[in-house]
Amino acid sequence: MARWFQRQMFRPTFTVVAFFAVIAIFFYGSIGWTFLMSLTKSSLMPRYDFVGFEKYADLMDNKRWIVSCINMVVFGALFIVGSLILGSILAIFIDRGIRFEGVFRTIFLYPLAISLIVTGLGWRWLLDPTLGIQAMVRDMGWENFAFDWITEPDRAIYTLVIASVWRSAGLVMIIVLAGLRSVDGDLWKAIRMEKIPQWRAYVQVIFPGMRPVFASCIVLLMSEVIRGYDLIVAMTNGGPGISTEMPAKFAVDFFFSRMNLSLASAASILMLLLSLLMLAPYLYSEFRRRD
Amino acid sequence: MYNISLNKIRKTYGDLTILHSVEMEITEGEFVVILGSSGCGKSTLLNIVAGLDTCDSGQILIGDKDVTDLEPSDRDLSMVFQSYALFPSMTVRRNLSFGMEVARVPKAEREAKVAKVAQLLQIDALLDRKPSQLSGGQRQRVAIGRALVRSTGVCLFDEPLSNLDAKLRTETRVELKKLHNDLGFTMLYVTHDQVEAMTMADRVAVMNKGRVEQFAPPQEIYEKPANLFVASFVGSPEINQIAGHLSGNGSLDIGKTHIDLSGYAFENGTRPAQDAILAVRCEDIKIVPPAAGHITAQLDFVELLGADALAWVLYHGKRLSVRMGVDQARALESEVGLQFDLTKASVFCTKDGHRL
Amino acid sequence: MTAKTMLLSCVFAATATHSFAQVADVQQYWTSASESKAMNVIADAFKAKGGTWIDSPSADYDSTIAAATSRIVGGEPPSAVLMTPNGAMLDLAEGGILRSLNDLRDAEGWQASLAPLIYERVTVDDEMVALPLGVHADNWIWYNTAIFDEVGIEEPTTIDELFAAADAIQGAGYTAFAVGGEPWQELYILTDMILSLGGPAYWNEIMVERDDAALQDPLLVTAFEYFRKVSDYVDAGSTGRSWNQTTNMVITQEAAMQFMGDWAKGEFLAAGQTPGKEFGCFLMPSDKPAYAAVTDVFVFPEIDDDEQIAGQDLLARTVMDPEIEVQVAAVKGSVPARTDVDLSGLDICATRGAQALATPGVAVASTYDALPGDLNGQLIDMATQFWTDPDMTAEEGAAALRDVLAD
Amino acid sequence: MSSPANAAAMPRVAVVGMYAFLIVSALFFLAPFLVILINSVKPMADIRSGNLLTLPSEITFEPWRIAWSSACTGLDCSGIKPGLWNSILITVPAVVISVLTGALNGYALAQWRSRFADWLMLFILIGLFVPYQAMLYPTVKILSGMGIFRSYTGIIFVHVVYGLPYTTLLFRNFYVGVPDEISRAARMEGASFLRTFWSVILPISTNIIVVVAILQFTGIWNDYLLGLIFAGNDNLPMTVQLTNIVNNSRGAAEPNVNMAAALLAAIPTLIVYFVSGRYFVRGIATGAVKG
Repeated sequence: MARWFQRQMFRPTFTVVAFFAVIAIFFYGSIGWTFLMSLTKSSLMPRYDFVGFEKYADLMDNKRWIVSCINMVVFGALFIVGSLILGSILAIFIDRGIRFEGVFRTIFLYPLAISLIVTGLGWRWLLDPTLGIQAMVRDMGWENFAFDWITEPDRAIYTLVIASVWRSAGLVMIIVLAGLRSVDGDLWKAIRMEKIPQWRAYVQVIFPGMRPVFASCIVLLMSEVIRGYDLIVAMTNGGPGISTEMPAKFAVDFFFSRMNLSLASAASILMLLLSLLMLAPYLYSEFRRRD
Repeated sequence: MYNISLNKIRKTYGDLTILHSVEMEITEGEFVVILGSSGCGKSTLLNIVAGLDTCDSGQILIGDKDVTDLEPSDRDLSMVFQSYALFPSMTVRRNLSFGMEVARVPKAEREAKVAKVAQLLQIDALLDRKPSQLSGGQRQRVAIGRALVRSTGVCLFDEPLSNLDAKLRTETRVELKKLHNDLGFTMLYVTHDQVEAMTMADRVAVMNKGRVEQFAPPQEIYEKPANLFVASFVGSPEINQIAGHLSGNGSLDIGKTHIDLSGYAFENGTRPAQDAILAVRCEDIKIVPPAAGHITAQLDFVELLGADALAWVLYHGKRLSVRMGVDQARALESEVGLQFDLTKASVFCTKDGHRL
Repeated sequence: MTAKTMLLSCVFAATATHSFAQVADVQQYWTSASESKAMNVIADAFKAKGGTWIDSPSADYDSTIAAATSRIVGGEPPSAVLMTPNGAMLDLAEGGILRSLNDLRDAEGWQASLAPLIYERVTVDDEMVALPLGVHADNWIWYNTAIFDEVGIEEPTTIDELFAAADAIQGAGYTAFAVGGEPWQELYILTDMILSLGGPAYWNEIMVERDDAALQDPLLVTAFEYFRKVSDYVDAGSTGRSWNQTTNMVITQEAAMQFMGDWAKGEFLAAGQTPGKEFGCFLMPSDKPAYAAVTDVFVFPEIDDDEQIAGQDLLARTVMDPEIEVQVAAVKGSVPARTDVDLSGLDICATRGAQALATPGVAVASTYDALPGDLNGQLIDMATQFWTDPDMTAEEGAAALRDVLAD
Repeated sequence: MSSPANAAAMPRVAVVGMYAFLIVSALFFLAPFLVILINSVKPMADIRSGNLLTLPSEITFEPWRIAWSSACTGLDCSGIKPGLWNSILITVPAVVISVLTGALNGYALAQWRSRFADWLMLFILIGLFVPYQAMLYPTVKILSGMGIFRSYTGIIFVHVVYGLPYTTLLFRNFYVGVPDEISRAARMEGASFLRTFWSVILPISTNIIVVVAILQFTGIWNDYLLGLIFAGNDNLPMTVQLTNIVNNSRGAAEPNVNMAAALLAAIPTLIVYFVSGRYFVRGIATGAVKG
């Protein structure tokens, strides 16, 4: 026994077990409790009067929830693709040894530093047709210029995409930049010898070799999509109508201001399942790679 | 006492067996090289000896003490890694003394030992540098120094020279051997490079697929390989192989050609009729006029190597190599006879490759 | 000091001789300048009476509820929580989490001095569980007097006059109705129409009793038609605009009118305007006038710390002090919940409100106060859906409303 | 980075195009910041007149003064000043502990050889997707059971635990790239797992530590809800005051003060970005993203 203990001093097992316990208790304890709550009809305070899966059925009948989920998929796809593209392009340019690299890098990164409550307001003003860009352009003489997406139920979600890409592209840029800088120099020499056009080199040679880098980006961005809340509240608060509602906002609203703990819990559980579903391709490739 | 004995070491990962019951007896002060290609299990075996990996069954004795369940640091051994594994954040001095620091050796003693080893390896001037400020060769020395500083008596090496360029490798090889002679440590050295094995080892263990194929002094490994694997693994160019049927009258039949093997010393003196392979090193073949030798072959091409030359000939579609003087190689005809020195040749069973 | 308050002070002095310090940890969200001033009126009086006030402010109702319920769950409840007498309060009361104030009520005679509607709102199963700090109404219309004068119109007294006025204003080149883009603002417009058409009695049938027959009334379809009609007068920047930016349009003479609760008054005051002068106010015009009350209350969670219980007692008496009620109302722009107080210090809008609240049968609970659970939220969802989807007919709107409210 | 391998001579047009794109992107990234900055130095009269994108008629630092020391945040009207020290007191230790635990856990996971290792990674990865609002009540329960609900210890603990999946993943991905031989060498020298971590591994993790520290600093500094609920009255962070200023729903709004308050609150994070942006890039470049 003493020897076993002594040997464990040299192994990570104790540490792994300790952290596992913390994560199990806090995260999975919470998931378990949330699941329990989703089976009750708790309103504001937790109550333990179980009604089975009634709340899940309610959720499926709730138009706002359905819209939220659809929005999340649309938003998520555009946001992830947009952030990856813009972030990659910026990374490519910065990687070319441009002047003022530090200045540009800082500009592209700072959105991460400022509270979303306020940057959301800044964006809302910019996009407000009577106050922001549209008004400014019209004042300059283009009377017919229109940029009023934020006021249109069908397009408001794109404004969220714009602001979210604005916030996350810098992070993608940094991560991709890091990937680019670890590309083997000989590969570039070979590309130049073969006279492959630069854009094709990136699209067909360099980026495919950086798959794990992009996978990391996608996972990080996905967790933003699933948990995205602050920016929506600050920019559109779900509107116009319910056209920019998202599941996380749905859950938070129903936890507190709507006093529907059970429904919010059901929503949280479904969000988790949804995120597992979104993660599945990544996990699949990850597990397969290891085997 | 620092002899090492490995008893029936077995290791599996899932369905994959890495080591099949490996046995080895290493006497004190011996320099043993474990030779094998990647994936043969040699590094796993070394890690098991070091205590960095566990075995599923078996027993490791160091100096007659059972260390199978002991931590590496309790096994009285030290190790040099392939990538050197110097602690990047520490100076050379601290790299050397860290182990003693952990073991709470008094400071004065630590310094004395570090100084001694540094002098031995001529790295005194580097003591206050960080590993990133050292060249590859210097790092190598520091890594060896770290292993020596605790002066245990058993030293393990995991391909320590593979990251050096050819010139440095040759130099370090010589130094290591000298160090071994001076210190008299027991050394267990893993490599895939047969030159290192041949030049440094007292004994070489050739490993293949988790088994020790042969454990013998290097010259014996080269001259009397225990099986076809060892024969073809050791030596460059690869040993020439001629497949045929061993008939009861002691000749190897290749179609209509019969090679008389009476000059060959069979193991146990017996030679049952069976399919067999005659293996001959390139330097044990003499060029003779066509039809005058054991076989006749077509010249394919000639490689001039400076000191000598290799002639590549085709025999029944197979390429054989013959070593000879440069002048002789230049004068070769397109058809040549080959005469084998059968006293130095080997004959293996085609079925399982064992030496006949 | 009146004789009565002197007497009360003696009572307080007596309580103060208890060995307990009186501590109140108050979870509240009055953080803007005027709100803060109002809360300070209460806090100063509380401290003057020997209490120790621990302030636990947060930004809005949601985070206050989140913090308060977390604290209750965690076994460290605040002594008092600022909220409204809505479903959340009902839920807390039914959970046995709120202290009953019946002892204080009976000792102080609070039932008689409160407006009946308000007393009804703060009482659950005959237990008084909350105390009102002040009353707002959400069916006010605020207007720019300069525009009214320029166009030559008076405060409308019927719903048709309202739209006639709006047409005249549009004709003069102003935005008639300033509407913001927050969904709850949209719901207010709808409920204004329902209140105007149906009056208090009908309101209570559909919102409080949620009577099926009343919900079938074609009146609702008309209300939705009017609701839709308002959108014809709205400017392009409406979406997402906060209510106070919207109020700003009236202040700056960009728009003539805004449907908004009386907290909007604070914006006009902050811009240096005076009620009755640069801006005016009237309750949603109707032949059956109504006052849709939104009440601010303190609830007092059950607590077992003697100092905090004493603090709750003291805070309760402070809040219900008539003078404090008037002062809070004056600072915050609300109306006192007590009907037995001196209204002479209030401005013209507050006076109108106080009169409406005191008139029997006029005051009703707004949707926010009246509806249990998240029904108010569902109404907001429904209203904003209708508002932003021009293809939805008034009949469909009425049906959607019925779906939310019908049991 | 002086001369990247891919720095093939670009046609002049392409160079101009590249800089044009970078400058346009920089404007896109700066726009909301400029809106916030400009409006933070405008008098209310300018803002009431609806010109949010125009330059101020006069520059006034009054909003900054109000935001710093006299805006109402509850009973008190002393701006965001009182919370600054609390924010520092919470953020600094929380970041330090968070980095240490994340590193230890990440290292343990990278070292842990077991067929459950991948499943454990998945287990932790899912933690990234749990909406933290759903964890509030269970966390409250656990912390109150531990006797640290609404306390200084409590808020730091919550930040560390909630950040654990994120920090663990970043560190683990970094440590997977650190040659295993270093750990083995330390073990040969007799160093225990913790000793190896502390003396050998941690000192070579500077870059990834900078990355994680910056991300955690930003997250913890900008946190509002956790601070409100778990910090207790004496330790409320600055964001509570900021949000109380920005988000009061029914008071008279003063956007210029809001903007100034937001910028004031963002100064520490901005400083952190400016100072360590260089390391940030390097840190990510050395492997935070592998895997």
